[in-house]
Amino acid sequence: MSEGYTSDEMMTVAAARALTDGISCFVGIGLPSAASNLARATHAPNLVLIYESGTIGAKPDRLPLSIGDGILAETADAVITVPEIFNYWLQPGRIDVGFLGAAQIDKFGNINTTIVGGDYAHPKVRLPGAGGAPEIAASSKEVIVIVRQTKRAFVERVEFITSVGYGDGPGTREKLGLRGKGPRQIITDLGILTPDPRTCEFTMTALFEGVSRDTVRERTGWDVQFATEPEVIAPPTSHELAALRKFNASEKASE
Amino acid sequence: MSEGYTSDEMMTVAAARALTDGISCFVGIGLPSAASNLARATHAPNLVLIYESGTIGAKPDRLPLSIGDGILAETADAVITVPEIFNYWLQPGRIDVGFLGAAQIDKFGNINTTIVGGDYAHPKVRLPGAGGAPEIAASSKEVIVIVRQTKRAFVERVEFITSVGYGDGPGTREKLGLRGKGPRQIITDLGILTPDPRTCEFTMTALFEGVSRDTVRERTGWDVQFATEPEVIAPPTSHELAALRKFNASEKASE
Amino acid sequence: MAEIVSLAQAVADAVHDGDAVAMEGFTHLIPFAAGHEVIRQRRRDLTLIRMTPDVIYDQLIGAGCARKLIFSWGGNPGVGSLHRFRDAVEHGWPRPLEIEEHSHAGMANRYVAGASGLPFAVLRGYAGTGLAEVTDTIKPITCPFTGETLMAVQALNPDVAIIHAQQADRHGNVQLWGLAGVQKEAVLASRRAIVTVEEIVDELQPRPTAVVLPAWAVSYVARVPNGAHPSYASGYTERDNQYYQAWDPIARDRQRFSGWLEDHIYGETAVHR
Amino acid sequence: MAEIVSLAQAVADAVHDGDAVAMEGFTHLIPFAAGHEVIRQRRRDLTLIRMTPDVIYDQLIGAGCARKLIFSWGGNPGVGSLHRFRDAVEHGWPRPLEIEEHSHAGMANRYVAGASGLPFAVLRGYAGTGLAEVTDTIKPITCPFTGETLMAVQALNPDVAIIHAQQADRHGNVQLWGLAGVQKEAVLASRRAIVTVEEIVDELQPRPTAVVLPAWAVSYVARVPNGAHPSYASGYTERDNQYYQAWDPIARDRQRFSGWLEDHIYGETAVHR
Repeated sequence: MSEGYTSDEMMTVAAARALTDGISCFVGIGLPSAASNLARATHAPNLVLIYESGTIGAKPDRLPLSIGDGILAETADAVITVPEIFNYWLQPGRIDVGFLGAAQIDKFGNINTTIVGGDYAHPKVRLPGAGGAPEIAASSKEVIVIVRQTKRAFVERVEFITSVGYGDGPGTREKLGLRGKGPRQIITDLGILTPDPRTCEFTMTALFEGVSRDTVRERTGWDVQFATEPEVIAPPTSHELAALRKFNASEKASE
Repeated sequence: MSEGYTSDEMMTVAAARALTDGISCFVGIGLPSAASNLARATHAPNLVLIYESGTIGAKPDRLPLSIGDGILAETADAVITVPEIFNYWLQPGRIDVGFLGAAQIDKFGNINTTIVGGDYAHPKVRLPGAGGAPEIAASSKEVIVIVRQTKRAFVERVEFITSVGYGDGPGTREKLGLRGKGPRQIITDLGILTPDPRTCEFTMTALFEGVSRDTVRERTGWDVQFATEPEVIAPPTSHELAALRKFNASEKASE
Repeated sequence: MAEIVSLAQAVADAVHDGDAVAMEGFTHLIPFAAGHEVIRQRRRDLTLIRMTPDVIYDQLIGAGCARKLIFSWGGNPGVGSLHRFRDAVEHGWPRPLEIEEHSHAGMANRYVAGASGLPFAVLRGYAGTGLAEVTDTIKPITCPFTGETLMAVQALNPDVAIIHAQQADRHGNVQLWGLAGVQKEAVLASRRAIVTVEEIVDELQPRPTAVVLPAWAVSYVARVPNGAHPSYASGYTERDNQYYQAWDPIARDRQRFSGWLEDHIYGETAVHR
Repeated sequence: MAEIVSLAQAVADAVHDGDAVAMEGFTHLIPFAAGHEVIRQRRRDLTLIRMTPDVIYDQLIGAGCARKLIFSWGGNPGVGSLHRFRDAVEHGWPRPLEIEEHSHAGMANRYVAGASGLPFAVLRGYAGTGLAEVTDTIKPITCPFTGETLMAVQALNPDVAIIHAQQADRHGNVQLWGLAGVQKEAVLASRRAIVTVEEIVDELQPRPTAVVLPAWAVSYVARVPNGAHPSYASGYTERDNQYYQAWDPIARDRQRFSGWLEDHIYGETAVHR
């Protein structure tokens, strides 16, 4: 990484850039919230943020501390119940982008946030579970995943499918009747993976400045493929960095 | 009828008296609304009025002109949507009394508000239809029907079952899986009919003052039976009459 | 994203011959002005959908706009019959009217299913009634856990929903309050939505009992003050009860009704909005 | 009809060993004080139900109150794992914990079905996930109109729901506002309901976004100011973010956790409300 910004900052900026102005974005907890709020503060002022806690069109001027931060309800266009968020807004396919994190993700973009090691009844590590992710992954028109790239997180096949990406590969989503198109990008702290249009396998199609293929291989649990000429992502602009750091400072201040 | 009040007034007063204080009452359109508001103005100040337009605990100080009169929302404990009224409040059996009118009713308390004459596709007279009645009749803990007694309205079998009373007789409600107990009283301008506990057939168990059995027979389309000693209903008290007339005057004034 | 346009343009753009059209408003906020505009633009072969096809649909049916009616209660509230509706069903005038009939609970749940992107909804309803026999969009369904039989109703997904609300802001976000009926569900179930409003304001102030529809869930917003008349808009207008009573003799008579159409809808002196 | 009582009495009367208990509050209005009272009264063999079993259920599970957990997301929001929950699932301490696991959409719909008096709800969900395989209360269901396969989830009907709200009036009518989560559905789905409130007022003033529960739908109301702490009650209190962070090291260690229980729940210096 070059000087002046961290790889986490680069990841968040890249994720923010992936959001087009004016679209509706269902924001999962964690990194997605930081990235989508950064997008709204920079190039996408009309991005419609939807949180599963029941807010449509939240416009926080600081980073929400949780998906239930009071600032979301106070600034939202509409505040509704949790059943309504899922039934009336997510399920019918009204959401343009579902924005998810992951504990474990595989080469077909399937996400595991349930267990690691052992079996379901006797897990070695019990993760938090599904939350809203399975239906966000199923019903959003498309999905963007943001997750730090490590060998433990990027696995050949997830141990438990909490949220479906492309399942076993081509045709799985159609067979399951999932109406959204599935994950379009996995944005990491090394670059961006996108699904191969033929195999649905996630391929490294963009790298952040200074990231080598060897680093990517070391931090990926499958035999990751690269685009012939991976795009090199421009570093954060000073405007992006300033906006992101302002958010992070406000987060620290209110802790 | 004796002097000083009309048979319609007697009917409304008798219907009001059938409502116990503190219960919840799902109020259909027309006569039920007049009777339940009279009850609230007299002996049942804590009667909870529920209208299908979405008001729980409406406390109008005049007779609402329709089930959507603004005064219902303005005075209600809670204002909710129409789907919620039916799904969260009526369907689970939270309502003590469903209060219905009828165009045609038969000896088993089944109600027709759909068609008269001809067949369904080619009716002689097309009535308004079901509204909320089928589910009020099915899911209220019990039902009270208020309807003027005429040969055309009181028929052996209704031509179309819009709302189920006791169907074909004993056991029908259980077979259909209806969870409410069904109609407990039919209150008319002549007196009160209640279901025979053995046959479920509605029997004249109370008469208003001055009403003869012959009049009842002339105005009933089936071979109506009488209780051995029909109760004679006390005429409206001056308090009841005054309250009812005040309502009716306010209705006229706002027309 | 909502476009703010005239009512005439909204109807011209969004309502086409043959469309399934849901005008909702349960006793309150009934979109009468929009209904009149649909008559004025002489739409034909519509499938009209509405829980309570009261005077507004009597007018549309009498004017010959409708091929089919999907409904649960068709009367003039507090007055009596809908004579144009009856004339169409009983005598096929001005044209035969196919009907698809439900209960309120069934209709409400059909909109809920439509708004939820589901093909059907489940309820405790219709068991033992004639409706279950005459209506194809009602079918039994078995609970996979208890084995109990319940009833399924098919989702409603109209081509266009038309509602009236108190306010929109300049972006087209809509707020309505008071008795909210089934309007949110009707809008979310439909491919397109027209909202007429009493007023366009700079900023919506959150209100008790308010239903908010974000601009991106609405196609067209048109400012039509008193657009619910003779129904009402809580906080803006009062219900015109005399209109409902005066409608009865007009609707009883084909000739008088045709005269009413000429005078109040088509004619040069009619109020265009 | 709601009785206005102390929290201790409400829990003593309404929550019994072996009950299925739903404490709801989605990120806001979490009924922590009531949860602590359940621990203090040493209830056992509870089936705990909650979409987001965060710190409050970590405490109940660690204290040994629960036999089973029905949930959709079990984490300390913004901080990390629930260590007492993990210890129970991974090592059976202080006792084994049976789990029944869903997604948020599934849990929300299970409450909706319960509140609606239906044995199940239908959603587009779970297809292709491991949850559909490991959880018995998820089954496929076929649309009787289109033949499409969807998913059914079994209704939730807890013995008792416990929620926190901003206000009740002296009759026991309850009003809460801001993020309303799934509390109305949880209360209506349950046989009994306890509501703790910030304040008891003479008259409820209607508020934007308010959910109102009439007194006759509630069993017990108890005044417990700051009863959502470390969560918050919009308009009354702020979220105590440090508490959530400080919970992590306490919960990581059985000994420290036992000390916390003694000091903050059982002990004589603990705050009883």
